[in-house]
Amino acid sequence: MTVTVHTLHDRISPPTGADSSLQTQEYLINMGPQHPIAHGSLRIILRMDGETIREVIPVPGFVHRGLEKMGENLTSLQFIHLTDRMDYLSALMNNWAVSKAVEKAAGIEVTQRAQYIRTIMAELMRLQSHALWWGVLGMDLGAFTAFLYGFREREVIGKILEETIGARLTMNYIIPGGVMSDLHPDFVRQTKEVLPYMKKMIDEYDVLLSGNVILQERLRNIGILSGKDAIGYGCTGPVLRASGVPWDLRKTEPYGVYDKVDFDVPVGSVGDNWDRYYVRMEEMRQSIRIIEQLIDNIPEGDIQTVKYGGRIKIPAGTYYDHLETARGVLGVTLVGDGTDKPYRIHLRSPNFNNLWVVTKLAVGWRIADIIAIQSTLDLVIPDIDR
Amino acid sequence: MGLLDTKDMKKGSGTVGGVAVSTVTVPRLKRHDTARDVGFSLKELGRGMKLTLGYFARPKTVVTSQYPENRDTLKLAERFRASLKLKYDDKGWHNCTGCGICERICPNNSIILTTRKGEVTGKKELDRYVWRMDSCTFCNSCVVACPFDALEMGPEFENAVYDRRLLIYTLNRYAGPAAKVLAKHEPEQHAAMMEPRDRFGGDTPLNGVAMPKVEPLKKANHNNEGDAS
Amino acid sequence: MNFVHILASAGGPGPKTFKVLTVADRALEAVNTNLWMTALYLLLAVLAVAGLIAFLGMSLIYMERKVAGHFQCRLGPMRVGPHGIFQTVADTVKLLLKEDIIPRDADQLMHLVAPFLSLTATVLVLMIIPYSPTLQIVDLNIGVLFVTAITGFGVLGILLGGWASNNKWSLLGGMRAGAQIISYEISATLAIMVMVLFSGTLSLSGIVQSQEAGWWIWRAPVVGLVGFILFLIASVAEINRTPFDIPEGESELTGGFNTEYSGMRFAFFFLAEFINIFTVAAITVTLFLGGWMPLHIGDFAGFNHAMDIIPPVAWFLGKTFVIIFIIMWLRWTFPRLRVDQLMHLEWKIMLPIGFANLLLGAVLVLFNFYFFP
Amino acid sequence: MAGLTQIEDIRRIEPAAEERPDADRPAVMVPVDRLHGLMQTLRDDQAFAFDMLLDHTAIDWHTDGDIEVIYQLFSTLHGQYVQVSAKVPRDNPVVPTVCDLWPIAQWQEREAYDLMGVLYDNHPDLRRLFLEDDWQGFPLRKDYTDEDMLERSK
Repeated sequence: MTVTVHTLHDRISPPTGADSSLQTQEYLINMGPQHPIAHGSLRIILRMDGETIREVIPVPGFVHRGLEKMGENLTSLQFIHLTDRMDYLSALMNNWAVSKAVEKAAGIEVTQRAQYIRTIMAELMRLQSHALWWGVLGMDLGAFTAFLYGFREREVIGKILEETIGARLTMNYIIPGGVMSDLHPDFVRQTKEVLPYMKKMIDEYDVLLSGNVILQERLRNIGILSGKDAIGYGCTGPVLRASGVPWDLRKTEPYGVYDKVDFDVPVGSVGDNWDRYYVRMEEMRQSIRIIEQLIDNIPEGDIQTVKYGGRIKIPAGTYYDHLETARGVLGVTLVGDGTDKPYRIHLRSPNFNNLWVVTKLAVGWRIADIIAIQSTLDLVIPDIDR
Repeated sequence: MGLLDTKDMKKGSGTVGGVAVSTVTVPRLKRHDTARDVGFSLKELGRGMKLTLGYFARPKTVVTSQYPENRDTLKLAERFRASLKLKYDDKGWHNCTGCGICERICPNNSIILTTRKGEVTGKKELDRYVWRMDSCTFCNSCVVACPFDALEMGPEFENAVYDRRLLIYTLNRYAGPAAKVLAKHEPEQHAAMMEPRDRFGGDTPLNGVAMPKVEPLKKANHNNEGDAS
Repeated sequence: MNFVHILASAGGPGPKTFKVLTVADRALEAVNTNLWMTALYLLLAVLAVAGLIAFLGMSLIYMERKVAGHFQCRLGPMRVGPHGIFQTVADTVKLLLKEDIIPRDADQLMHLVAPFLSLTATVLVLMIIPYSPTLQIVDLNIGVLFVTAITGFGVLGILLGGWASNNKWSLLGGMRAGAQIISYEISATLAIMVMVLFSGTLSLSGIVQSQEAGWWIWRAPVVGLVGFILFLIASVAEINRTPFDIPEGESELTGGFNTEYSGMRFAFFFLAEFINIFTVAAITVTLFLGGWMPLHIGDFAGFNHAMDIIPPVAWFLGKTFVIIFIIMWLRWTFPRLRVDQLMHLEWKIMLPIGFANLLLGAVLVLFNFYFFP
Repeated sequence: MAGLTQIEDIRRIEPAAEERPDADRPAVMVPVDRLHGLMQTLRDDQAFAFDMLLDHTAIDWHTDGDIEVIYQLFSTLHGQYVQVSAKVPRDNPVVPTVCDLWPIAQWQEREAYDLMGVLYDNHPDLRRLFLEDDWQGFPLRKDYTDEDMLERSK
């Protein structure tokens, strides 16, 4: 049995439709890897007919760093700091996902205090991530001011995280057995101050962009993704929920202390760009709600149950665990062989699985619409490539 | 209000995977085929313009910080991770015993420890604590892992240099035993136990290849006094 | 005096009467007496326009950056000179020193010519704008026609630049620009036509003088205001600025028609864009806001007298910069439209309104129905 | 309606399936020639209704000379998980594609091909995903070497 392997060159066959002079000719255009829409380095080859997209061929791999190979040669403790560099906007959730898988494999218990801290931090991170996403969406659609407003709010939350964690982007904070450092004495006060501010700012976002008829026309009824397709294409997170499937691991399989809080899962009804947009806006409000319920109830106790310098042995076996990052389900497949280094570690990154639906969504729309579609899919390129 | 009513959220519940989930359905936009809705849209455009003009008119809302000028008032978070330091007590002694846990836990071999046999104590003690900032990711693992609380991360972030070899630091000011051991010995023995080390001295390993000796930047900054920044 | 009356008489006749004397007139007078004077006048005119371009380029780019900065809670340029006022100078020097790259398969000549074409078209308009009664280079009796013709000409540079770059993004940008500018030209011209109807002249200076009794924006009942808004929107679209910047669209077309330009020739496109902002603002002011006419309100003699002290050129520049600020304000607030939505806006919304406005204007002129005689 | 994910239920429709040891969730291992049929049933049978392919990857058991492909399935109807795996020889790792069942498999399989060298039969567009088309070797295999690879000093 032989299996044919193609190359990109085969894939991009010569444009068709050139036989008659009266027919328009399809052409290929290279969007990226240096295109402003690829927030990172993602190459997308478009087969176009005038301004209309006929085919989308994403070519990722420009930021491929072989994280999984590195993971095989590092202990699980060491590997965690690499996960910051996947989806850098939800670095803490990435840390948490790997820690959670390791804890599950090695049977490590986590104290309540650590769980509270993890949950609050993760929600702050989600808030921060969505604030930036909102700004970037504005920039992609031409409203540059929104970009800087989004960054402004990201900075405010970043300051709080920085006080406790000591880093702004690559946090490496959540580790197997707990968290790396205890909360900063000012953390609770600052967080309480920032939550009403964020609420006010999200209302401002609604005034500046959501209420803007130009933006509404750019998003409404464009790139409609049905719930069935979203599931088939492996979409998770806000993309899936915008299509009406309320699958949120925070609800269905509560981890951390999500079972102790009351929040709603925002879902869309149509699955177009607008639903994806507004699901994230509403998620920000729900995140604030979650933090408000937790911030006063952080119990006292230890933050770490295993000695950091020690070896965490992963028993032989295959473990899969996942959680909800700002962009969807991050799954970790961990294959242990009894040593402290995983035999194989595989990361199911949410962006990798959310990307490919663009090959279906963008076809038939204009070149300006693929920008909007990509923005509402909220892709972070290093997470695709890993 | 306009075409979007942000309060128009339908609370409901959905089921996924056999679990009931309380949901909130995000608002859809109203169609704008009536003249009234066009008016609403224009009003919303006006509200957006009012918002940006509001920020324009209030210079207090500017968030830019003028970085090199505000150096004196710039206050970074005390936990900010920008440079690795050995902790020194008021006598100038560090806590490092040269056990090598930090070296082992470092994910990218940024810490290289050499130890020697102490002449006075006859036990293993720190010779050189080499920290390679050029490959460090500031993951904080070494600080957390250190069982003797000998390391800390500092917020001194202005470390840019023209030659990356200058980013290889020797962190210990002296080769010798930790503060605990020094305290057990008589003060007159200390001088014999401690051999000064400077920041850039000696050969430094770089991917297995010996580095040429790097001259210190300035004579005044020769040793580690105030040079950890 | 009720409110309508005040409004109607705003900008009423001042005590001064302005005598229009253009540079071209003076040069022509001097032909019979002293030919050197003619040459001097012409040289002065050229230098003045060149100086104006340089001044406008610098000041508008600086203004854009500062305005954008403060809209976005930033400071804008702060480094070069106090509050960064020499930032534009530094950037010009940088652009001059930059390597001038021509893509290998580009149409060399066209690639070279395009930015100059774009700039020339805008500069020509600067010539006929009445800055003040005595400060105008030439007062063409078909001034309005000239303006519409020349601004339509400007698209040629963009189209050529997009086509000659041999880059698909540039080509898309160029084609978009062509479609967009030709479409919006219609709305702009329709709005101008209303004002021509009201003032009864094609000369820009004549249009300004016809507003001695009141600015057309409120003196022409309703049609003036509608025409003003139509013209403003169409002009913003014509000069490719957000929310109509689809030919450039840096987040979708990576810069559109000027993707392949670098160095000074990019600067020419850039300069042309900013001079364009000034020219459309100046034309808007000339047509609707009384040009260099000071603001007068009814019978408030004291107020009117105080207004007269301010020189006409200051009035003109003040009004122009207010319009420029509005254009910038739009840019830093709104997202960009999609190309088909842009066409929809023009052909299905603005064009019918424009025609209706023109018809209404014609009826009003026919029955001599002004808010102020 | 509760879903069926007990190993016995899968054994009933696919007798060749064995329970995969050491897994933390219901896991079966099937011979590779029965893989596609089982996956088809798991997706289409409403008693299982595994409509989402959460993850797919491969593990290189180089000492055994095998490559194991692992599929993580999730049912949004029943909320059940199952892990299906199959072993193929390392020197000719041909696996039937499942991208006719779940569209996302097309790219997840391409990733597994790119990094592990698993060949997918009937895959419509099998080519490298991250690496260049002319890349030699498959980096995630345990015996992969590259002259630029750096080893940790210990």
